[in-house]
Amino acid sequence: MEWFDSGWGLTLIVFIPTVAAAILLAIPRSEEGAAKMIALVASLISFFLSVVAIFQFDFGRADQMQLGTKLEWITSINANYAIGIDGISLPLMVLSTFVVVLAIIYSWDHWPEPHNPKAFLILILFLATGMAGTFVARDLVLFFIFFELVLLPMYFMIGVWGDKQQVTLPIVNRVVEMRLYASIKFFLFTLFGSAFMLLGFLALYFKSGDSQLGIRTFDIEVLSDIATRVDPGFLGSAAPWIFAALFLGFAVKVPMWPLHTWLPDAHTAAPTVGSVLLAAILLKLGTYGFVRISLPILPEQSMNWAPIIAVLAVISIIYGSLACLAQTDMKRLIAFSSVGHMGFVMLGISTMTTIGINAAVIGMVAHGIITGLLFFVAGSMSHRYHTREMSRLGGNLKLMPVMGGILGFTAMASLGLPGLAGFWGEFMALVGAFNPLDGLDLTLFRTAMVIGAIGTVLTAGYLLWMLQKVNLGEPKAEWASVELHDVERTELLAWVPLLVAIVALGVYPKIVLGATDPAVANIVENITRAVGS
Amino acid sequence: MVNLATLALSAGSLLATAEEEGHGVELSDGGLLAQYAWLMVVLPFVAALFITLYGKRTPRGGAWIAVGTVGFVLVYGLVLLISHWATPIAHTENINIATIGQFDIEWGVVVDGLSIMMFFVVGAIATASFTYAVSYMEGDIRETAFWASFSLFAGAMLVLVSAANILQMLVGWELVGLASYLLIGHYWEEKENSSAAMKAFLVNKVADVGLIIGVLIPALIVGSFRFHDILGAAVEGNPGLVKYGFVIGLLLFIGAMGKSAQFPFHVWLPDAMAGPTPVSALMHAATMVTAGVYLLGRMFPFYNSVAIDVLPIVMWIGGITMLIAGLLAIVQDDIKRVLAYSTVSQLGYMVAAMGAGAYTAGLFHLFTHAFFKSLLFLGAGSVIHAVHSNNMSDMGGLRKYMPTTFWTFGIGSLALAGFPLLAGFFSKDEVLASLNYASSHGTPSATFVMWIGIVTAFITAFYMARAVFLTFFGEYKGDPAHEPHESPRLMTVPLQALAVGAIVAGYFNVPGIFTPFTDWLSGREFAPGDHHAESFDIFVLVLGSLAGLIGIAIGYSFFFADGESQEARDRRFRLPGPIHTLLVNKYYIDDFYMLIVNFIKRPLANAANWLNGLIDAAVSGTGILMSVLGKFVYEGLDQRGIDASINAIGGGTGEAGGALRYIQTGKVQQYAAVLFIGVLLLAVGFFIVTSR
Amino acid sequence: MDFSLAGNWVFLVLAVVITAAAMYTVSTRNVVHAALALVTTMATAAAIVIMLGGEFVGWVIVLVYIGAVVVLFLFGIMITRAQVGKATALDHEGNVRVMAAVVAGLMFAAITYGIVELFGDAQLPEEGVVRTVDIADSMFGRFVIPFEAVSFVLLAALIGGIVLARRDEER
Amino acid sequence: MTIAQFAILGGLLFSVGVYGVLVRRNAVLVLLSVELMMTAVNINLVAFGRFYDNISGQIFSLFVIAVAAAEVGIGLAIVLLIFRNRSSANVDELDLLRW
Repeated sequence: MEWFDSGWGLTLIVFIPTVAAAILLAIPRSEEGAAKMIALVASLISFFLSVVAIFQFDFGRADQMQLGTKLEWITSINANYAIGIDGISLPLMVLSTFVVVLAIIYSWDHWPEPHNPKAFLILILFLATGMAGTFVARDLVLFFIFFELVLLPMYFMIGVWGDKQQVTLPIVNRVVEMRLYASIKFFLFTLFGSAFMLLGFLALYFKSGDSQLGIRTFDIEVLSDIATRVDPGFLGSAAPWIFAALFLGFAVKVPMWPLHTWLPDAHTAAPTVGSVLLAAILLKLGTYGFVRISLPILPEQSMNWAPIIAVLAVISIIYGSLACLAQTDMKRLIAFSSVGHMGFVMLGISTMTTIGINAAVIGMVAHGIITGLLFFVAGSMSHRYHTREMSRLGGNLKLMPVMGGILGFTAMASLGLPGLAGFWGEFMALVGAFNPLDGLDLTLFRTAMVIGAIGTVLTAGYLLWMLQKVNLGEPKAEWASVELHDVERTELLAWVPLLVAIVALGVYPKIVLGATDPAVANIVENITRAVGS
Repeated sequence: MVNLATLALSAGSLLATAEEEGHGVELSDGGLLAQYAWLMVVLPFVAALFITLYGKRTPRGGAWIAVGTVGFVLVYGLVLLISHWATPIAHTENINIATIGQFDIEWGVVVDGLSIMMFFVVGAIATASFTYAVSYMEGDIRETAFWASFSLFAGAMLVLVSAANILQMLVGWELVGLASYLLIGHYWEEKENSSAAMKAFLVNKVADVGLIIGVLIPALIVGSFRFHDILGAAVEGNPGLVKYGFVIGLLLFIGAMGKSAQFPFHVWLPDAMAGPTPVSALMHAATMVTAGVYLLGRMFPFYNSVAIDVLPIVMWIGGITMLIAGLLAIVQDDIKRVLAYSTVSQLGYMVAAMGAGAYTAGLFHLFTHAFFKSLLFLGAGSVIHAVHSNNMSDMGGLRKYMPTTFWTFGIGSLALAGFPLLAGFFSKDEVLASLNYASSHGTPSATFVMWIGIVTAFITAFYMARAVFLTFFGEYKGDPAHEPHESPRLMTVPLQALAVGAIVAGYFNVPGIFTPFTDWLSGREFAPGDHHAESFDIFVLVLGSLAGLIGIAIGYSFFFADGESQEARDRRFRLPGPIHTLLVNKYYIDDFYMLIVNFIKRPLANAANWLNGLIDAAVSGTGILMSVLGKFVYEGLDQRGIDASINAIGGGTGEAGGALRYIQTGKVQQYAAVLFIGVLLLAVGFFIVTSR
Repeated sequence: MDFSLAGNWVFLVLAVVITAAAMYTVSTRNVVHAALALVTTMATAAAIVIMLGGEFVGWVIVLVYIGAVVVLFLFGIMITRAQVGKATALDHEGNVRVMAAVVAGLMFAAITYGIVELFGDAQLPEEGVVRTVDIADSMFGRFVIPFEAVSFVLLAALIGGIVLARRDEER
Repeated sequence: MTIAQFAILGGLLFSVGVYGVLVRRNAVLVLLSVELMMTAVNINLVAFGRFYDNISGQIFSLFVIAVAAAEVGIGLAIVLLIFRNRSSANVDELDLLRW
């Protein structure tokens, strides 16, 4: 498999969806069957190749970039087409191709209004490229392009296929369509962050030229090498500003309190598949950025900022949980729960320890599959009930036993039940917070750990509350005459793999940790060296 | 017994392959038998999964599959126990499931005296209640779901018991919580039931905060999650553990208080009655509430070495719990509630014994209690099944209709009341004796707890007498159209089997005469060198037995009345809440014994009840506060604060766009003109820049 | 300019002609005259190119522009039924014309300033005739890919032109 | 001969073309003015090619001619289409792109 290892494999994984999107463009709009088939096959090939990548991946060297290549691209600014995966990006890349396949299967006969599967599929495929691309990019310019590439399809997905409900904005008192409001909010927030992120990247580029290495570069590994080995002080007094710029870019995507307010609206307004992809992959781009870029390139600044990140993470956890308790809309509740869960991921990252960062990565993967599934189920339920108001639902387990069962199971996974996927991320983040990297404030992190642990109680509280409202009790009278059919075949086809993944990851977390641990250890080692010297 | 032991000896020597020197007791690795102990843990999960997927297509919703599974656990546990009796086994199997830095995360099965005893108890009680449930749950609306969750319940407890590392124990711990949530909320159509399930889960979750932190601190200090390493380090006096010993011990105990329903976390247990009765039997005897005591037992070498200062707290909590729960049991009308409070009270005994450093006594009480408490619950279930009511005011005179249930229930009650020569007598005596011993060996305050224990023994006997007399004696007061009848054989056979257990279980630890139980428990790594009485402590023996007998006698004289006056009392029993208690007190004033009884009942029980309500109110108050806070955070901060500023920015952008759109004339030539002007400006700018 | 050179005299003549023709092109009220003035402009431009040594290019200009493009324009003029002869509404009103003149004038000024600043009196090399063979070598060697690309552009234009201009008889 | 004289002539021609583009209403005449600008560019390309003794200048002017031909073809086709639909070839009446 020489060709695969030399970068072609990853390139195909990333760009096959784009090629499929281009083919779809040429197909008439009326040929829905063909369009669906092409999209499915393309996503399956991409997923299959990423499975092949698992087998080609040398887990013994998981701390190094593998299966990649580096080709000259824009020589004038020394930006390269540099791709590759290590133990951290491998699980996330596989997750992204996996979720895309499921999203396409699910959409098979769930088309949100205004229909038009061709355009919808093209957007999904572009998203697929952007998501996988972000995880394989080793060059800041390439990373940025892929990072931004996901923005537009998601914007259109929310704006065109989103919720048409009219909402009144508080204070401003304007009545707008939910989807327009949400999509614009999403776009503005993310773009706001990205602008700063780009500034940060450029600053890194120019500063790297002044370092002892003497070459301006966008290469992540080279930059990290400069920061940790060659010339740790190369950023000088600009370092805090650069970190702040990157922080803004990533924190919006995560999202961290108080930059999170786009998330509930975007999730609520987005069509089901949009919410799923948003929750499962898009949020991970931010946290991945922290692990891949901020920590290795700016270790010392990460140290300085870690307490702030930890505090914000803890606020996210508590705040997200409390906000959940005030929701009446099911999808919105799940959306707010993401704020809390991503808070655990950020808490893990802020500890800067092997355990904490491993917790973050497995937390990302687990949150991706669990919350993805929750959104799938919530979407299917609102598709049937035509409402997401929890006060009108109830007795779902009686009306649709299988659907209710899956919802219950997933909620349990989401509240961090041991033996299921969500547990490891939460627990290990707390473990990490008890003993953060040497030099970080012990008292602060231990307080954060205690508050985080209390957060798990609140998490359990709102999820059980939701289950009680939605799943349990007697069904309301209004549904007596409504025909509600239980889970359909395509839904089951899309959900069962996620269910299996939740259990598998819970029972045998080595699936993820086996790959991440060496890579994380490498990062932490570099940080320790840089901070120590 | 002797024959059995010899038999076991030969079986054990066949299986044992290697011998190992450890802590004075010869420990073998148990051979194949121990290596395959994981089967016991895995099978219930397989059964649960199978029933979930295919239960609907299996006869009786897969009931017999579930029964078979726990039957296997019982048999396997029994064989293990016998071979352990012959040659003590201490064996651990570990599978690595992840490595993070220097940490190994593993699944493991530990097979030693402590876990084997629990395997046997769980297997025995589960088999009895599963078999019973086959009949009890017949025709239930969700039989399949019930059997799947029930198997999961047993499996989760086995994960906890078999845990070779503290993390796996946490996993089992939470899984038990999940299964109990599913089972308590089995009849979730009623909001009350689903709320009870939620309450159980959440109260436990609160306590689990302590557990989670208590788990991760020692693991970080020692660098391993394994009990072997943590306990080893504790025994050797690892300086980190010495420093944090008190905190860790306290935190772990907070977790244990949640599961084992210790004051002030006991509030969930009475509400947990919402589930089907076999669930209560299993939960109260073997699978859920014993987890906390088991945790203390498992970690006992740790407490005994580096966290010794925590033990008095443990003891006092146990003492408080046994008393207040016992008092509460007196005023209950619901027969299951009486039993539930009695469970809390008995758990208090176990915990108090642990706190007094009597590892064996605490676990021995767990062992005997498992038999008679499950017997009592199943008996109560049989009664409820017959009269279709939980309330004792609807019962009465049932001994004529259901003789088997009556005599088995009676044995159970006597055993619980500590009637001489039944199981509870031996174990309760050992708990009290160990408290007495502790009072003269370093913990003077144990004297108080011992007296509390004696008083509670009296209370226990009293309320059990009340329950028995109200239920089985006097006139039948239920629905006359519906004559009660004895339960089917599938339900009475487990009752009889458990009754035998409730009689003989106590003889496994007769001080100084026959003490296999002590030997079982000391057959483990780092066996705690706790005190074992060489003979009966005559002082507490007499006092404890007398307390029980007087309790029964008072109960008899009070509740074994003729039909008329009892009926008159029952009319007031039906009244709700505190009024009920008040009225009951008023009515019984003229009786001489009543004076004493009322003294106990009115001020003390009310205070306990009031405290109970206070804690309840605090829990729900916190819930309301949280939701108010949540509303405030969401509506106040989120929507009005942060969001509004964002909206303002967005609005501003929109206004600017509205103003600027007028330059979009659509006229190509104007665009071209602008283009050329732009080029010009650029050129001029370029000149200016370059000319410098 | 050094008027001792004959070339410069020729240039001067050509420059005057081309300027006049171009101005007439953009200012005449007769559409057909505008097209014919363009022919003159093109022819003069071809002459200037040949004078610069671009023999092949010059003849291409003559062939393509005068032979094809202008003819196409005339077709266009005919088909859109623009008034042959004088028309009043061909241009915008006065103020637009003034604006346009200002823009154009400024542009010219800027270009002139730039060229004078940058090149001043720099002389052209004496020998400058490029042989057609050299162009061919270059075109089919180094520039073959752009050449192919342009052929695609032309093909696309061809098809596009037909698709756009065709009348659908069915409808 | 200096390079400046040819370049300035090109600039003059270009500016005249710009004037034409801005001032003409008839679409055909606008296109015609665009051709003027292209010619100016061609002259400059050839002149600079000579100046730097580089054949690329001429090659590029050939490309410009080719593209110009294509542009005229398509441009006129579009004008034709517009004329058919609106019976007018005046650019200022085409403001569908207006806000």
